[in-house]
Amino acid sequence: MSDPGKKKFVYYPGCSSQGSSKHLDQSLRAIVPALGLEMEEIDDWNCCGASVGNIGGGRLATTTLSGRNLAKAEQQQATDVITGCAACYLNTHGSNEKIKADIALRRNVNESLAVGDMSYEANLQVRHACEVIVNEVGFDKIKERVTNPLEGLKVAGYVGCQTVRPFANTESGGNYDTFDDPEFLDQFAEACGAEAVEFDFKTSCCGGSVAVISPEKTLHLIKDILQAAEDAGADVISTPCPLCQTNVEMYQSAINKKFGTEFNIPVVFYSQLMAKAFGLDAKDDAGLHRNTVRNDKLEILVKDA
Amino acid sequence: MTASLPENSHKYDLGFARWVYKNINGADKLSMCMQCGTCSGSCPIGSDMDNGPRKLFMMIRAGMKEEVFNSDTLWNCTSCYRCTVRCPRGIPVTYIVQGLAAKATHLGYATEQDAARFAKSFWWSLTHFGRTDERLVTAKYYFSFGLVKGIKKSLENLKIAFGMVMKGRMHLGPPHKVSANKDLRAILAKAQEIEAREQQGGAES
Amino acid sequence: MNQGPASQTILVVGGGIAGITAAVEAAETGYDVILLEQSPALGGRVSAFNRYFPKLCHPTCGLEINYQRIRKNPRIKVMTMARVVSLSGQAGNYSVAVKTMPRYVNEKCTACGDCAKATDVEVANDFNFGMDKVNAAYLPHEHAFPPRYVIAPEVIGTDAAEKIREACKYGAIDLDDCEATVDLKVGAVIWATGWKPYDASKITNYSYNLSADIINNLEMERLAAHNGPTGGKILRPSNGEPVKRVALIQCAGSRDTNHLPYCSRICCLGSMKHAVYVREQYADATVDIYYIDIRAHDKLEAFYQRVATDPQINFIKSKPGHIQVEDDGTPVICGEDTLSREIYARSYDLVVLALGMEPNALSDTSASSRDDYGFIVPMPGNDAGISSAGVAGGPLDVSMSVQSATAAALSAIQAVRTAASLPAQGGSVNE
Amino acid sequence: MSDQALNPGVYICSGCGIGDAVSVDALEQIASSEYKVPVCRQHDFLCGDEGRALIEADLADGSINQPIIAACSPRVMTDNFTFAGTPAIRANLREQVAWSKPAGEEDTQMLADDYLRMAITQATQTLPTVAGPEGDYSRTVLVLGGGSTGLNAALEAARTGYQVLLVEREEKLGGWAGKWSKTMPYLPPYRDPQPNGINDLVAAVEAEADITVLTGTLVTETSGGPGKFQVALNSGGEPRTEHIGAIVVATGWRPYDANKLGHLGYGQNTDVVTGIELEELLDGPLQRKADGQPAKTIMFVQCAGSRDPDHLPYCSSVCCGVSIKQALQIIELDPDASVYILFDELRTPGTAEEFYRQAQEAGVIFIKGKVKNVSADLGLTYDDVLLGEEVTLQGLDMVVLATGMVPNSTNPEIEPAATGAEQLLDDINPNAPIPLAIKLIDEEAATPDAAGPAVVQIGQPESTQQSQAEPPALPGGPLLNLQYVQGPHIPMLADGFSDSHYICFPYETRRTGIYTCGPVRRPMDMAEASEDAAGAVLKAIQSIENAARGAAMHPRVGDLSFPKFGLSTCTKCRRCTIECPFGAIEEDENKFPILIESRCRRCGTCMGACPVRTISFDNYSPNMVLGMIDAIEVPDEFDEKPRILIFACENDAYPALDMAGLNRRQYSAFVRVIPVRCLGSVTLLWVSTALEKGFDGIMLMGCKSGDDYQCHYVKGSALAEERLAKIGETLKSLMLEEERVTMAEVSIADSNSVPNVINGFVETIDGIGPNPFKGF
Repeated sequence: MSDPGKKKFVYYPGCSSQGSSKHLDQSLRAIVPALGLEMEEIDDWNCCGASVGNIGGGRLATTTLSGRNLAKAEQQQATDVITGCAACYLNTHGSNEKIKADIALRRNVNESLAVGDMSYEANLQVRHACEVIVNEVGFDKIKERVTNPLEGLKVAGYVGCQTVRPFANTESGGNYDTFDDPEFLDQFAEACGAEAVEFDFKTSCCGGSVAVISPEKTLHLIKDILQAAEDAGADVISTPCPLCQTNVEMYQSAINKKFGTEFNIPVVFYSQLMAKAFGLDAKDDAGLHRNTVRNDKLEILVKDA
Repeated sequence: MTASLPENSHKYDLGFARWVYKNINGADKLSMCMQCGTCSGSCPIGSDMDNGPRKLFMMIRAGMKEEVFNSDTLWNCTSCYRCTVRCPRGIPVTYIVQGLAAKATHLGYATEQDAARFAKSFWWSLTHFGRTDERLVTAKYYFSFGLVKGIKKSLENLKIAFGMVMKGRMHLGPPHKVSANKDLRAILAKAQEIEAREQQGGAES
Repeated sequence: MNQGPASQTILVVGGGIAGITAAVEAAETGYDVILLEQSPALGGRVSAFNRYFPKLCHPTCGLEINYQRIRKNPRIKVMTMARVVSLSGQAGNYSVAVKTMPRYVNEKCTACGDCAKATDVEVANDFNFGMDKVNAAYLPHEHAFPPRYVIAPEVIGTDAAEKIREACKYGAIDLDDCEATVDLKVGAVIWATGWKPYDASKITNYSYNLSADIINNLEMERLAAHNGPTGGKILRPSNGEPVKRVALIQCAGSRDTNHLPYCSRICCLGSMKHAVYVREQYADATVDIYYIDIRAHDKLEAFYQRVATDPQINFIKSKPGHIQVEDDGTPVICGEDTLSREIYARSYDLVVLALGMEPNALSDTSASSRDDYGFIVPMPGNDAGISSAGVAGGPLDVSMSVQSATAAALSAIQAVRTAASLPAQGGSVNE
Repeated sequence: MSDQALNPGVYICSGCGIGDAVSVDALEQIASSEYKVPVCRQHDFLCGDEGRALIEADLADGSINQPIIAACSPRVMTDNFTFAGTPAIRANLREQVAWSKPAGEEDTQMLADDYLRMAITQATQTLPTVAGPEGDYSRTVLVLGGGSTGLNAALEAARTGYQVLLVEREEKLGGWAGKWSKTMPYLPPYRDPQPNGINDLVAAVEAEADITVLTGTLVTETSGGPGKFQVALNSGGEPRTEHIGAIVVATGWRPYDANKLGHLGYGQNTDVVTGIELEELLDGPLQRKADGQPAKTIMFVQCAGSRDPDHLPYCSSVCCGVSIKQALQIIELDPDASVYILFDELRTPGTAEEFYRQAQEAGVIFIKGKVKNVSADLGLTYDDVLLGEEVTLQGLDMVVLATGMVPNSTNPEIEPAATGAEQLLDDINPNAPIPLAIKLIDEEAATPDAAGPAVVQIGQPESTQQSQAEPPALPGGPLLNLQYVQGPHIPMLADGFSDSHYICFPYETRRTGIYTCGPVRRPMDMAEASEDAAGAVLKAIQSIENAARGAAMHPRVGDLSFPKFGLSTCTKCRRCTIECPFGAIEEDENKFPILIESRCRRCGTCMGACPVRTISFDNYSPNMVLGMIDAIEVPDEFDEKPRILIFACENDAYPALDMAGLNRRQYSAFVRVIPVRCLGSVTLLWVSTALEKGFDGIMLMGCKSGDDYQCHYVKGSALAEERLAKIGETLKSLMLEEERVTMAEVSIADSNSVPNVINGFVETIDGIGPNPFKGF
């Protein structure tokens, strides 16, 4: 494990940080320093293009979106770009690796950036917050930091797709876990003193952007995830992914309507749980007041300190 | 920005396949497909797809251009990347499917596809503000179906939207902007220009 | 020509079917052989197979013949629980350091079994891949050669060990037995180090670790074998019930750039054999074989053609995406049938992963050139005294391994003859 | 020591529970008083140093010369109980008495007593074996076939220090490879076609002093045996005879006749070519044969003739790799050519998978489907199974048929021989059906005529008959024209490939000293064939060395005994000649059998075949076994102690019985087991004598017979079955029930079930009641 002191982490919050996933942004900004890592935000960052940017604007334009953010980060003397959003990671990391590997692409990106007097030298690492926490911090450090263990809380660790696929098990992705059966999220929960329940749907898909565009096609996917969590006796579902968090949380009522179920399982970010376990403020740091689906277990979390 | 497509004279005329290999991100690996079915079998909504990636790839080899670009498989990808990480031949299936969807849009296929509409609204927000305003993107997407449908759709999701607003997770007021917004738009325009230029060249060669 | 007189002894490393064959063929041609095996008994992988394709005959049958050949041939010296730690020199003059592991039972053992009666301490049964247990003092299996007991290291130092020692009337128990290193001088070396199954837990989407009813092809051999954990009855490991629906998944690891890029050659035929095992025991069972291409090369096609006529054995051209495990442990195979375009999710009583073959690692001093996968390959200019036999040189079936072992014996003989500059055999002999 | 009088000594071990199960003193009594054996000793650890020292001392001071060990099974401790190179006679009191019968019971003691009696009798009937090789043994290896396989064989033999005679029917060495340039890669990175190196190989052979090359030469006659083959040759019209030690046959293959593939357009359009024909077109960018225009779109059709019951039932194995190689060569010469490979199952086993990937990277399009036909204008119609539609491809410039391999197990260029052609037709059939689970009657409801349990079989007997009716190998002239009573051909299997016990012992054939390799044995590529050549050469050399020592080849390696014929009583019935699995017995001018010793594998099938027990080995003979049978005490019927005699194959059934004992599985103490070299060596005389002596039942235990035979002497158990079928009459004439004599298929893996087989038979016999001949 290399010394974080040598690294300068620049933070890319992504668009959802200003909307649906404020609580991810909030909690990350709280726990990352608490875990002993410095990070500063990329100045005037732009959207990464998400999963449909390619369709909307084409491949080079989408790559260039990341190119611009990376160029900015380079200007801030970053060594590593860190992001908590799966889609942002996917695009920014993916683009970064392609720009590194493909000279022609790099030339084109820089030709485009030149219009804004920018260029990217392609010497940054783009890393997912979870990978950084696993590889740079480690589970023991998390345990050490816990002052308010989340005893008795049963957590279903729902990793989702893009946090681990296609990069988690690759060299450039930091080789920090497997594609189908990742354990880091459960280990996070355990480190926080909670109980990680046996949950086989860790990496099954919530429907991603298709869930936003045509929910009717994907509600059953989310239903299966909720069902598995309920069967496992989970109090809350924990996830690292903004879109997963929104989809699994927001569609519960629609699912209950369509399938006659009665799901009411809060979906929180792992970082919210960590913030709480680190004894930070439930509202200002953990942002636990922002979760729409609530049960008493969640309320207990919010209250006790 | 449409790269000219080769016309294929007969089944398995490789003109189209070679065009795809060249013009779709990751498709240079497509020739490695051995039709094992792992991709389609791993897809979370594979049963909703008319062809699924595996058969789509065979159709590309067979030069079935129209069928490929009109296939709903392009629009049902949830980007879960299971196919990509499991492909025994290392083919970036997700990228190729998305690339094909992008091409289909630019080539004027599938204008009625929900995902195409959404992508359009998304890109609109992006090029206007440099960031995605979930509220505006969704609204624009809904209304792309026409006023009536739009209102209907937004009402369907009013409950969700309201919940978000209450929890301060839907931004109200003027959208967040990239300050160097103009530059960004110019940069993107340039990028699209370059891409168009290269594909024209690509198609000729 | 080089230091010391050339040795005409041939060292065969690995006592599986390839090593055994190389050893007996060389010895029966008139050369001295040392046969090295790292486990307590010869026979290697095939001794744990129930039967061979395509004849469905028992490996022990051929092994019995080979063991008799070894018993009767004074030219062959067998060393078990031994492996090569270093090798140096050149054809005619290799010095090989061999490390021997303690068996705690010496050559006085008569296999009478009194030691096993002395304790009820049990350990995992390696021969059955841990699917059952054996007494801490055990004979590796009923056909073990040499037929000599082993004491599990786990009990050494416990009073169980003492009881075992006291129980032996023949002074065959040696609890002070320990690791030792022997130096051998040999003229040629044949690597017959064989293979291991690919690690199923690396194929996370096939959930090998998540259900007792998902087993691998080697475990299936034990399950079907009369001296296996179930006495030869193919039963669900989870609940001991008979099986009705069985799935055999090909290319579990093989032909996959995420795992083993090459084809392991034997799995298709092995699985067809497994299908026959099931159908021989269950008139009403159905077997689904999931495959990419059925690779029944050369004459073995006939076996495929025969198996394919069984209406209850289905060949499904599909590499499954993943296996879901239901709460009761039932495996559900999910994938696409590439011929019908059906997206299926089918539950089974038993799923067998046809794991590919991975070459066993060699000590770096093996003085052999290996390809990216670890198979020993005859690169031009290789040391003439070193050769490989069987799967150490590539994924082969038994017949081909025997073929390559016989060829390896010849090249070893050539090497020692050349090194010792023996005269050409005359055109004729008068005796 | 052969002239020395037999001087046995009995050594009884009381260890391993034997002493607890039976009275060793009683046994000693039998030896000393009943049989008057002068030296008789007991020990509680006979296989230990001290125990063996006893025996060695007695041998040393000459007080004995034939030790009889009454202890464990002859299968174990063989080395401990081998003295002066000769394994001692053994009585199996451990595995088959102490470990499988209740201790201290009368029946157990009687069993042990009988086994000791049998062993002593066996000893008195055993003569020391002496090697009997006489005359001039050749060490020259004849290699037949000058293609890549044969060239490698010749070189390997020469490099091992043996003289080689390489015979090729064509004027030029090199075979198919000589006409071509490249081969599939067999070295890392397994990616690109490699030069096949055939010219260097030919040069190396021609430069080798120990190799004599005869091209344009045919073998006209072969007689003799290993070390003493007499091979007559016709070398360009001029006859010559050679003295040969062993023969390696590498006659290779020929392409399947494409004229039989009319439906694939062959012969209708000049641009439908075979893969063979394509090889000659690959020296430049591919051109259409019709008009010389560049061929831009080329379709390879796999399995053209192979894997097709109407043509070749087997997979020719190399075609996928060869088509990939040719596709890559075409693309290398013309990068924008469109090359397709239409396959049913793509077979690139092992590291050849890399070669497949290489072709995909190069842009070769692989299409899974079954071809229907190719029209005269090159319209190719097939089922595109992955698109799920029938496709007709137009605009092809060339269609390449990947035709299969036909083994040259005969020489199609010469006249079929008068005799022996039947070997091409009705030999062992690898396509025979596999028996499956026994279906219960109610499950058979579907089929009305279901009467009782029926063994279900899979595999198509009909199509099997077809492939038998017209075997893939066209009957031609014999390769070696063997002057064997059993015919001129090297035995071959029904699929046309030469005989080989093709799993454990691929080089075992029914013609000792003659080893086939390369595609005549099994479809294989050049790399595999060159390795196969080395293997065959090793066996050839082995047979030369063993012949010179007068020792047997596999599986009774080193056995110096051989069958001797008492011609005075021989009736010239020819059974031994016909039934010998190895064709080792010929006839002299008076039609008396003569043994070609170095062909003999010592199985004793001749002994079992002989109706007048005139054939015997020094250490295995009808009289020896009759003596052993006679030594067994048969109580009279009032004792209610039936006696059952079992003849058990020493390689499968006998080990299974030992392992049953090892697992302490109990079975009836009424049985007496005599291990036999092979059921083929069991003469009916033993059976009838035993019946006359009052044995109540007799069982033959041997391995599986038939097409998936497991007999190491090929047809031992099949022969025993045949002979046993004949005994029905004898039994009737003796007024005995047929059930008293039976045969059981017991494999070496039956250690769990063999006790039930035995106990079941004992019950049957109980049911029938005692043999009336008792006490006569």
